[in-house]
Amino acid sequence: MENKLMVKLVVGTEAMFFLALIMAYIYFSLLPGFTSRQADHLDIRSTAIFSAFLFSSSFTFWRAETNFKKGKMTRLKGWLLLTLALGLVFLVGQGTEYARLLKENVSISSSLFGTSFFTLTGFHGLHVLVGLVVISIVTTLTFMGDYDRSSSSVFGTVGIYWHFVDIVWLFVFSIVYVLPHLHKITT
Amino acid sequence: MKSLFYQWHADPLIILMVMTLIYLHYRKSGTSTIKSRFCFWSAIGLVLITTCSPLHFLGMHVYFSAHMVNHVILLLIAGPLLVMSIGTKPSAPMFKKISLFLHKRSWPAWLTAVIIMWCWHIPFLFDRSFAGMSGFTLMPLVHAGSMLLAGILFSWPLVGPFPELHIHPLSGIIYLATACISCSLLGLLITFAPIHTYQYYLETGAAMNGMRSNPWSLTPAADQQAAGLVMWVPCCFVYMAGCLYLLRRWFASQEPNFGRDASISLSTLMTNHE
Amino acid sequence: MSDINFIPEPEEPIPSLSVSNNQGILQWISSVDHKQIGIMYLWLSVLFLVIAGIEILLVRLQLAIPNNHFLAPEVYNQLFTMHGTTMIFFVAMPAIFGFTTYLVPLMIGANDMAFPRLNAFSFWTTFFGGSLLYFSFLAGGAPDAGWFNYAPLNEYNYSSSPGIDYYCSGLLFAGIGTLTASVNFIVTILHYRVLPMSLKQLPLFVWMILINSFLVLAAFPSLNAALAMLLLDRQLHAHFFSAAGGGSAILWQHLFWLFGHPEVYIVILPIFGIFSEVFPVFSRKPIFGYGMVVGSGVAIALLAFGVWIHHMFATGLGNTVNSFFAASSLLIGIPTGVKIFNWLATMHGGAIRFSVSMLFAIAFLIEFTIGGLSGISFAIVPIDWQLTDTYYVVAHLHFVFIGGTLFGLLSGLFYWFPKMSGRLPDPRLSKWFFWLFVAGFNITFLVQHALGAMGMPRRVYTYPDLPGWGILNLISTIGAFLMAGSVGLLVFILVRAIKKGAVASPDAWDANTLEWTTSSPPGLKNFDRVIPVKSTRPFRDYKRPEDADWNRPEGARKHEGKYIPQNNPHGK
Amino acid sequence: MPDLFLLNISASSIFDAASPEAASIRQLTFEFIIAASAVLLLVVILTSYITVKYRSKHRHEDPKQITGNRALEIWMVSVPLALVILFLFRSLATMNAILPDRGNHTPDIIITGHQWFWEASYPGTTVTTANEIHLPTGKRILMLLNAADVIHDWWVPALGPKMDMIPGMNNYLWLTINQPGIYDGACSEFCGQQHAWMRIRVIAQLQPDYERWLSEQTTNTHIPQDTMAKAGAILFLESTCSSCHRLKGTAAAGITGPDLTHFGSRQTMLTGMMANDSGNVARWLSDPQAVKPGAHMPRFIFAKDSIRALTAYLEQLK
Repeated sequence: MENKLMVKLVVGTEAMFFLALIMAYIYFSLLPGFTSRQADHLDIRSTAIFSAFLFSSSFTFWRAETNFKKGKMTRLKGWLLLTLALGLVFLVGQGTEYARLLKENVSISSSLFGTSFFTLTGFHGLHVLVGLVVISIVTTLTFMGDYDRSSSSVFGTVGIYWHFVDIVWLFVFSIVYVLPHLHKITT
Repeated sequence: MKSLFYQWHADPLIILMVMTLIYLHYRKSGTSTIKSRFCFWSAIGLVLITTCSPLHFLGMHVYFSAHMVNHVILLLIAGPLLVMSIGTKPSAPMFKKISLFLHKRSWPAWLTAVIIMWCWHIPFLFDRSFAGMSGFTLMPLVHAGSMLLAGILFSWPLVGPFPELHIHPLSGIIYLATACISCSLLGLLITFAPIHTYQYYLETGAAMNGMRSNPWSLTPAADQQAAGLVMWVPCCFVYMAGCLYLLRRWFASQEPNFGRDASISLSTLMTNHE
Repeated sequence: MSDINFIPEPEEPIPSLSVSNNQGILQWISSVDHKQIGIMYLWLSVLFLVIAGIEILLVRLQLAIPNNHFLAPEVYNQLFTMHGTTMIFFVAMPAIFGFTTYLVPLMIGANDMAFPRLNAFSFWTTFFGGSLLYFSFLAGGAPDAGWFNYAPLNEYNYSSSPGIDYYCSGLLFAGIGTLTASVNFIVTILHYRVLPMSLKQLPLFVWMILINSFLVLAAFPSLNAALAMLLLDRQLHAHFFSAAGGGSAILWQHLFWLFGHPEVYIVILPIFGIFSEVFPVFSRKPIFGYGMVVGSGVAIALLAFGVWIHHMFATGLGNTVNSFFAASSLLIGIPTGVKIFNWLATMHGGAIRFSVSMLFAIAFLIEFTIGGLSGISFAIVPIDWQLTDTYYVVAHLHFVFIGGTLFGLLSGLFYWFPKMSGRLPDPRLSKWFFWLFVAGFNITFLVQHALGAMGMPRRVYTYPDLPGWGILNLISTIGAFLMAGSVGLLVFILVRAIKKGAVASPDAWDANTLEWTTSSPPGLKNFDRVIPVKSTRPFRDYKRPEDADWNRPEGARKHEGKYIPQNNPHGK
Repeated sequence: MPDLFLLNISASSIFDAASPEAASIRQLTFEFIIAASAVLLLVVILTSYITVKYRSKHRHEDPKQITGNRALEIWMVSVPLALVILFLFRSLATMNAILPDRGNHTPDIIITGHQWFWEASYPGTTVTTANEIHLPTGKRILMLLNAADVIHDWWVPALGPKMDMIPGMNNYLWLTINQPGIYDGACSEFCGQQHAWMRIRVIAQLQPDYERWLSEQTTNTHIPQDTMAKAGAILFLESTCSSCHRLKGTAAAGITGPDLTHFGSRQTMLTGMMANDSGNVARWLSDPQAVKPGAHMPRFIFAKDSIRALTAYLEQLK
């Protein structure tokens, strides 16, 4: 219980942090010239695909949690590995997106769009990375048999964080990609 | 140019909605007391004011800020009043079911209300919503109805008809405070958004100089700021008053002492505490 | 009646440590015991208090006479920036967290914090943050843009020395330490209370810490985001705050004050908690309006997020914006005023003992009222337009931070010192300290109200010889040295008391709460058994069973005095 | 006493209101002081009365244990609330009266804050000046305030409200000056190393005097007569002075530093730091960083007579 409450509080304060970043992003995005730049440089299709990987990693982690509760250790290991793989694919996807943008001379110092985009998605990516590190530690410990018998709360707590990272991406993706895209196709 | 006070307007679908509410109130809700009748008729009055009265006209054609006042009234005052008007022990099983569901999980109510509120204020959806408002369309009903629904859902876990199925007052404070944050953010955004973000009132504003009246001679910029601030500051006062009310209710209650197992935690926001 | 023996302890075992086993400094560094960490927080605070005090004495020397050339302007700017930043982040916060870390487990009958190692992490992160901030002096210049560090003055173009980079990273570290500590406090308070203690029976200090911790969790992320953005601006040439690159200078102010205003309450709410312990004990009466004190705490916490714009009334946001925030800012005066009257009513009809702790509490009532009232003048927009950013603000904020926060901390120090050290400070010297400090404080800051009204802006390294300015500044400087002298006396008193003070009894003040039921200082394991908790004053109930709070019906509150004894305990 | 020149100032405190704007704030301030003193007095009296009356005289039995009183609690909330509402309305009314919407008015003067000087230009004329700001009395003036680098703040206490000057933003202030005189003020937002020496001097003149001043200022740079000043003029244009400073009607057209077209007609120099005389000018030219550390004026290694020539030139730019 204590661990879960702790993680919930941490997630709450992290949420406030992302709110500040997202609000700054939205505020700048309302300034003239921002939206067109955004629409020009971002590719919603490829991002949607690697976002799907991140969202499904939430599902796989949830499966891992349920299997742990039922004591099915082999399945637990499988789902954990799958989660790790999906998260990694997302990070690689984001990496390629960054590389493409940098090649197009969009960087954190090139324009206000670059500044806001890289900061917001960068901080999210950092959180995904932290999540992956934690999950890989947990996975390693699982393979070493640390959780075979105990009624550990570790999967529940890590899960809260991992789902949170996903939800943040849901917001980031909607604001950075989907809304401008909708705006473009409706006007 | 007619005086503002003659700008009454009755949308048939809205009238139908109000009729339905009255029907539901008399057929389905619980024991009627003076308090519940008072709540109900105030709520109906507020719904009519926001959808048919000159205030509605002002919000539709002149002032962004008046439009926001309408939103706030529907969401934060009319909605909760309707919930409070149900009275204790309503006969219809629907009420019990809703209460039970929201007692177990109050976050869907929170989320629905917040999503509804935000969606109506996304700039291009906002501008588009006005297109469907004139003439006989579903839009006025969807607009007012969804706000009212959001208000009802949001306040249900706090002031619903079954006191034993309310969420814990301290969880309620977190429930309200987080909603307050979301509301503030929206208000903040509208207040500080560049003037061309919301096109509709700029266009009516341009037309306003010649044709329509601008009774308080607000500039479009001041009007937009006032709109955001209405969503931000008075709204937060409402939420805060709610928090203090819950706190008072908690201090007044004679709940049994409980130890650490049943302590209040954030998790009560997500799930009910045992 | 069965005694309650369940004492909550963290699940993780504490590495074996014994207080008696003296391993010197190593023992302190490796400690995860909440009492030792609390004391380290307090010493950290004293260390930085001395440093920031020396900084401000230099500043006051420079200002003692007009057109002074004692300090170069760049040195002066670094000194006042470091003074402000240090006092807020590395004196006030660690002192509050020191008391909290030390006392919360004791007051709720637990043996340690929920996460002892996280507790140590929080302390050392804060320590590291402070060290990083001060490392800037060696690295080419301390930050020099004021403690609120406005953009674009904080940008590389206008402050190219690395000071502000250290400001950002130092505060980020300290901020992370503060956040983790607050998480720890909340979990401890919600999950580690001794079994029958309900939230309605929490000591008010613990209540205020609970509210405060939520405030920290909501406010600090905004600062962290702003600092991260500023670092990106300075290091990677992002454009958040530079108008030239399309960014917004005013965004920094919003993000900073969205943190900064709640921060003001973050350093005052725990103080309200301390006073809500001190007043009842030294008046031998329960607190007046327990629910109201909690309620006004919650109200202040919520309102804190809705008033930050009043720091920006002069930035040209427009009358519409200013009107709404004038309303919310004026409103926040009410819960604060309520508390003052609550404490007055607590003393009324009591039997007041004038310990040094109580003296500070009584002085606080008046000084804090002055600070609160001058604060209200900033919620009145036109007056704010005249007085903001002048010495009047300097006077106001010191009346709040010293007359409020520091008086509270000193009151708490004299109240809990016997518990922490097992010794009593010399009462005569302590009273000398009290009077000298209060006198020095008032001499320093009362005149600054006048200076502000006479047109002296804040943060100027020198000033022309306008009529009255020289003499008032000189008075202020003399007062500052008086305060510094009295702080020296305080350190002497404390060190002497620790070395050879009279031994204190475990219950030195005939107090009400659980921390006084254990030995002074408490052993490594706080409690072997905890007395039954049935009201907000369990220890008093235990000492005076015939007049126990739980034995008094709720009705006693309404028709006071004529209470009918009943045998059913509270809430059963 | 190097600073005696500053003493010919009419007013510098918020209570010496010299404009209707400042007067209405002063009125509100007085009302606030009265209310605040009453509250403070109440707290002081209650505190002293209670502490004296209820001090324990070696009493061992506990006093009556009262935990609350509903009526008193209601009073505690409602009285402050009433006061607060009163002051809210007073403050909103005053605020809207002294800073109404500017509508379609064009500003009468544009003031730009620089590190560390004030640039003032008068729309509709070609006049640009620095630091000593001339304004007409008896006329409602709209000021446009902005900044070139960091945030500065316009504050002349006797003339009313202050207003931040923020890069990338235009702020406005209404001002009506009652009486001719010199009004002292200062930059009120910390703006870097020399924030202290960013003082304001508003020289309020009767309309005819003001007009005369304005027309004098529209003239081009005074062409020097004596040889020393002539040499100075040549030096000014040939060395890098001209890339930062402007002399109207000459090739010097820099805009980074203050406009020096009529420098000799100003009483003070370096934004109110010292009197404008040849000794100070010479000192400044020979080592700017020693006079005003951090100032953006670079140090030129001038020969002694070059400094004398430049000083002579600048001082005759009336």
